[in-house]
Amino acid sequence: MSGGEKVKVLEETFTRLGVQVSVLDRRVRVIALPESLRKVAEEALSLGFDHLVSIEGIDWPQNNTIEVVYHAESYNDDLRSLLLEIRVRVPRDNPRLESLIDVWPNAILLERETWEMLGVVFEGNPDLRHLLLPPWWSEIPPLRKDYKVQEEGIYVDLE
Amino acid sequence: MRVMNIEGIITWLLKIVLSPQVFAPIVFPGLLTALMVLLIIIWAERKIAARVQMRVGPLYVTRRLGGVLQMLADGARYMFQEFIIPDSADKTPFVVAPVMALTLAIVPFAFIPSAPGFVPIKSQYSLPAVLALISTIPLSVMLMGWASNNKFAIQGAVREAFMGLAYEAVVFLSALAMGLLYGTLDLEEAVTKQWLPGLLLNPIAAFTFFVGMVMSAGKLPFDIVEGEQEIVAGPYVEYSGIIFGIGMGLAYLKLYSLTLIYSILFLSGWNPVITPLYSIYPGLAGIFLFIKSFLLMLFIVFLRAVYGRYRLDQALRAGWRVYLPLSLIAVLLSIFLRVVNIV
Amino acid sequence: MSTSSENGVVYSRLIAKEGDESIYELFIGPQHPSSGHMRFIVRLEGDIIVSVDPDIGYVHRTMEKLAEGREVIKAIPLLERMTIIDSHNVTLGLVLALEKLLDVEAPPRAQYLRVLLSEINRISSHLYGLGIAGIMLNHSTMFMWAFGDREVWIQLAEDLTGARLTHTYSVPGGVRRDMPQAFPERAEKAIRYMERRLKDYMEIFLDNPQVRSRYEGVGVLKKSEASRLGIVGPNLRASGVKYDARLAEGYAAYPDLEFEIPMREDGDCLARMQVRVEEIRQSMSLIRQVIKKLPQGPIFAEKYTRLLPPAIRQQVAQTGQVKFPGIFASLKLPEGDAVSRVEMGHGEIFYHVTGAGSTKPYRLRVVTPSFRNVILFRYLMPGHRFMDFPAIYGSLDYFPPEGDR
Amino acid sequence: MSCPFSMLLIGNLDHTARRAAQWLVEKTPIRSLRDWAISFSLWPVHFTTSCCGAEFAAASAPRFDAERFGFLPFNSPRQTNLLVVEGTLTKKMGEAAKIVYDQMPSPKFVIAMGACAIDGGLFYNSYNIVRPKDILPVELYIPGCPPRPEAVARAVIMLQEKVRKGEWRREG
Repeated sequence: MSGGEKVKVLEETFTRLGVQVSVLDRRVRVIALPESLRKVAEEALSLGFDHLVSIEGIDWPQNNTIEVVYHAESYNDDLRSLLLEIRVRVPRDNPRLESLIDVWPNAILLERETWEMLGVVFEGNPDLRHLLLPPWWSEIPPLRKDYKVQEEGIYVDLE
Repeated sequence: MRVMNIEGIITWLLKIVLSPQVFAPIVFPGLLTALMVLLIIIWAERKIAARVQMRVGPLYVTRRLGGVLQMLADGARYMFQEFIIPDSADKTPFVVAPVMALTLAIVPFAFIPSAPGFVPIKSQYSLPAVLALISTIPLSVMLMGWASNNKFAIQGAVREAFMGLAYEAVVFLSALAMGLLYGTLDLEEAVTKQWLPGLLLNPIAAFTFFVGMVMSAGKLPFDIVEGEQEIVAGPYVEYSGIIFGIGMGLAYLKLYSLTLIYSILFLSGWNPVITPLYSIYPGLAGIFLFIKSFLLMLFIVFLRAVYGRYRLDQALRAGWRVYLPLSLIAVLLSIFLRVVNIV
Repeated sequence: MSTSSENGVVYSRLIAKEGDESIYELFIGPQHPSSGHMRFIVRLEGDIIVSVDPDIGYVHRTMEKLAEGREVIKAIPLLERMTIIDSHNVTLGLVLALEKLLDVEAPPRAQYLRVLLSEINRISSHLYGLGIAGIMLNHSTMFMWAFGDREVWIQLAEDLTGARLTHTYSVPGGVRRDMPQAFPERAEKAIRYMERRLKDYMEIFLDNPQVRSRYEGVGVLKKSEASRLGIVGPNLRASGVKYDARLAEGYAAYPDLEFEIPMREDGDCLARMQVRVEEIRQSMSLIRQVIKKLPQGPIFAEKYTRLLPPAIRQQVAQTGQVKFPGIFASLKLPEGDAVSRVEMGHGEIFYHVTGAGSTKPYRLRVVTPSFRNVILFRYLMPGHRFMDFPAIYGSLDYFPPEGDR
Repeated sequence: MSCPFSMLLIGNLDHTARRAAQWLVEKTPIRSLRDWAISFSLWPVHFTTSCCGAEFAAASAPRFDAERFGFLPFNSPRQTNLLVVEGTLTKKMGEAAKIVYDQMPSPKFVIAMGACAIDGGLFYNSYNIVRPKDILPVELYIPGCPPRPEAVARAVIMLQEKVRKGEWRREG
């Protein structure tokens, strides 16, 4: 099955799940809701995306949400050049998501990092503790936009 | 007592100094040459390893002599460095254990003959005595590991105990095989009995004794006791200053006394004795014994540039499954040779 | 508690309960000859490792947060410091993502030069890995030989780009330097020297019976577990999975160069080392092909050289050294995001750049191969002997600054 | 000193011995021997802090062989007298650096290698960075990002001269 048909098969399966699907250059983007996240993940696993590349949190203070982006990848030959992207939006003040450890085992460290950097709590993750930051870290999660870092004062932004 | 004039005192002193009881253990194959060998061998080890590894090794200490005094600089630095006794360590054994280990490594020189008739303590059982003394060194190393009360040191002490079991029996059996072959347990007689070097008479015993020697001195590929990559420095983790210098020199002193025994038992000791030198002063006649053991040490030290490190269980399995039966076969071989009274 | 999922992958086996005397806990700490700049909390039962908890973050230099606070072009030297021994492959991922966002295309000669420097860096990164694996077995000769021969490739990279390790060679739109005249002969000499040396490596290291007994059957990573855990790089290919980002993405000039992916089936430490040595040979043949097939032409995108004043444009064409137009200081990233995957020496690096119309990227996500390999320490080590720990650590070629970002 | 035996052995004997040793070591012949020995046996502890470690390893690799100056990276802090902070010092690693420095026996030196170790370098505005000069008494700074192995060799030679001239910090 060449890349093209594979993408169409992906598209149909996901649209059946009732989530918004769009295809960019070799990237299948799925906009899911926190409730349907597990279903989409299990579907992706059965399709062949058997491991996660990254869990990324993007902080959107304007519309008060944190967007958690999952990238899944597969090593078998037909899905190799494709990348599955699952985007979920969670409220910024109390970001809670379901942990996907039993679907994708290598999510255990990625979830710890996202929790540490953006404060997204993954229920069900056995040990949600600091991974990169020093254990005595007390301030707010650093990758949030309102955690200010000393700016480059050399010259004014050329906006 | 007649009045001692100056010459009498001097000649009396000279007689004492040059007597085998004092000269052998202190000067020739004993302490002074051991320290000199310590300096040269460690420098040679770093230079050989450097030459194999496409680099130069210690050089700028003494530019023209190729950095010979590097070990002197390291030793002097240890001398002047602060000696830390950690609070958690058990004070007295922490300090006494390395000193005890050093004495146990030096005491065997009291039994090692350096020329025919020139032996500090004349006894029929000098071979088992020397081996017994050398086999007590692991006990003091274990005490060092235990006294410094540090997790890595305790791991190192346990490894020393394990390794002790692996090579002790092998070294003893192959040495006693040679004793059986020569019909005597006295090192001096063993040399006189060797019309052919022991290596050719009983090669199996020579091989097992050699491997046991490498294991006991902790040289690569059996560098397991101070496995740097697993347990930082083994029993020597908490030691700093001159006591660590002693600990580091200990392995080389043990290797030196073992190579002396090896060359006596297997390489026919000091045999091509230089008769003119012997008539002047017997002590220095055994220069060939020193040369053979020095060359043997150079070879063992060269192994560092070739091998990595075996795992502890691989070393134990090799010790018990391969070298122990081999040394038993060596004993049988020497019994057979004894019956055929080849010696 | 010990929890395991149904398809046989046990992901957390913290068996030790408090007060359990039989468990001996060792801190292979940040200062330890075999742990590099990270810490392992190793629990031992006798000589058998019960569990390993990698405690990383000792070199966490907050790359993603700093990249958000700086202009885009400054993110390249910043992110290059993650893996300084394989720096071009790191920045190549970022540059490809930026090129997708700014929709600019590097000219063919620049594509080939990118492959050239990527392969030189891959060889020096593999030699670094071989050296570290050697010193982990206290085999100092392997360390010295690997690091000595690595200088050959660092010198080659220095002739090409002017810097030993931090080249910042690729920029959105092309590369900064053209290939000097005497480069092909020097590269050919280096390749012939390295082929001879690789035979010596096999004799003293990989075929040395002592090293073989330490490596064979140790740290076996099964094929299913490797792909389930998302392991990357030679560790993956040594377990029988034929995957390489260069084939999957087909970036730079790789589609029209022939190279095969070395692979092993048994997935133990020896297989990983053999795959690395094989990949050095592949990279050398790639360098030969690039030098043979290097097309003529500009090395910087037309879209930006147009903005240069004609005098400087003439000078760039002659000297082969690119001058940046003024716009580079404030490249505006359009709305939208871009993704890129590049095959580094240690494995596949993943970039996800989100632009929001300002000169600074809104969010720059990078997942490095070592970060994806960290999970291996949790699975591979339990069950082995304590003295296998450095052997497995050395064979995984883990580089902490890259893992911590 | 709990048990009486060690009181006998060490007791006030220790105090007088320490003062005598201090006086003796300060006399010129012994002092110059000590400074010569320390300068030619600078053993850095195996403590790679961050990416400058690659250039530090290249400094003791065959091409820029630092062992010519007696510069032998050793593994335990107890037996070494030089701590080279290679590159960025994060907060977590800063704690470890402080502990390792305290474990080293007294005549000890610190070299800060790389721009990040001097004043944060490329990561000056990161929230996870500590300047080595705030937590360790630094003797020498090596500029460069990463400094070339020749710069590391030059730093070793400068430290050797400094030690031989006796200008290094006198403490302990």
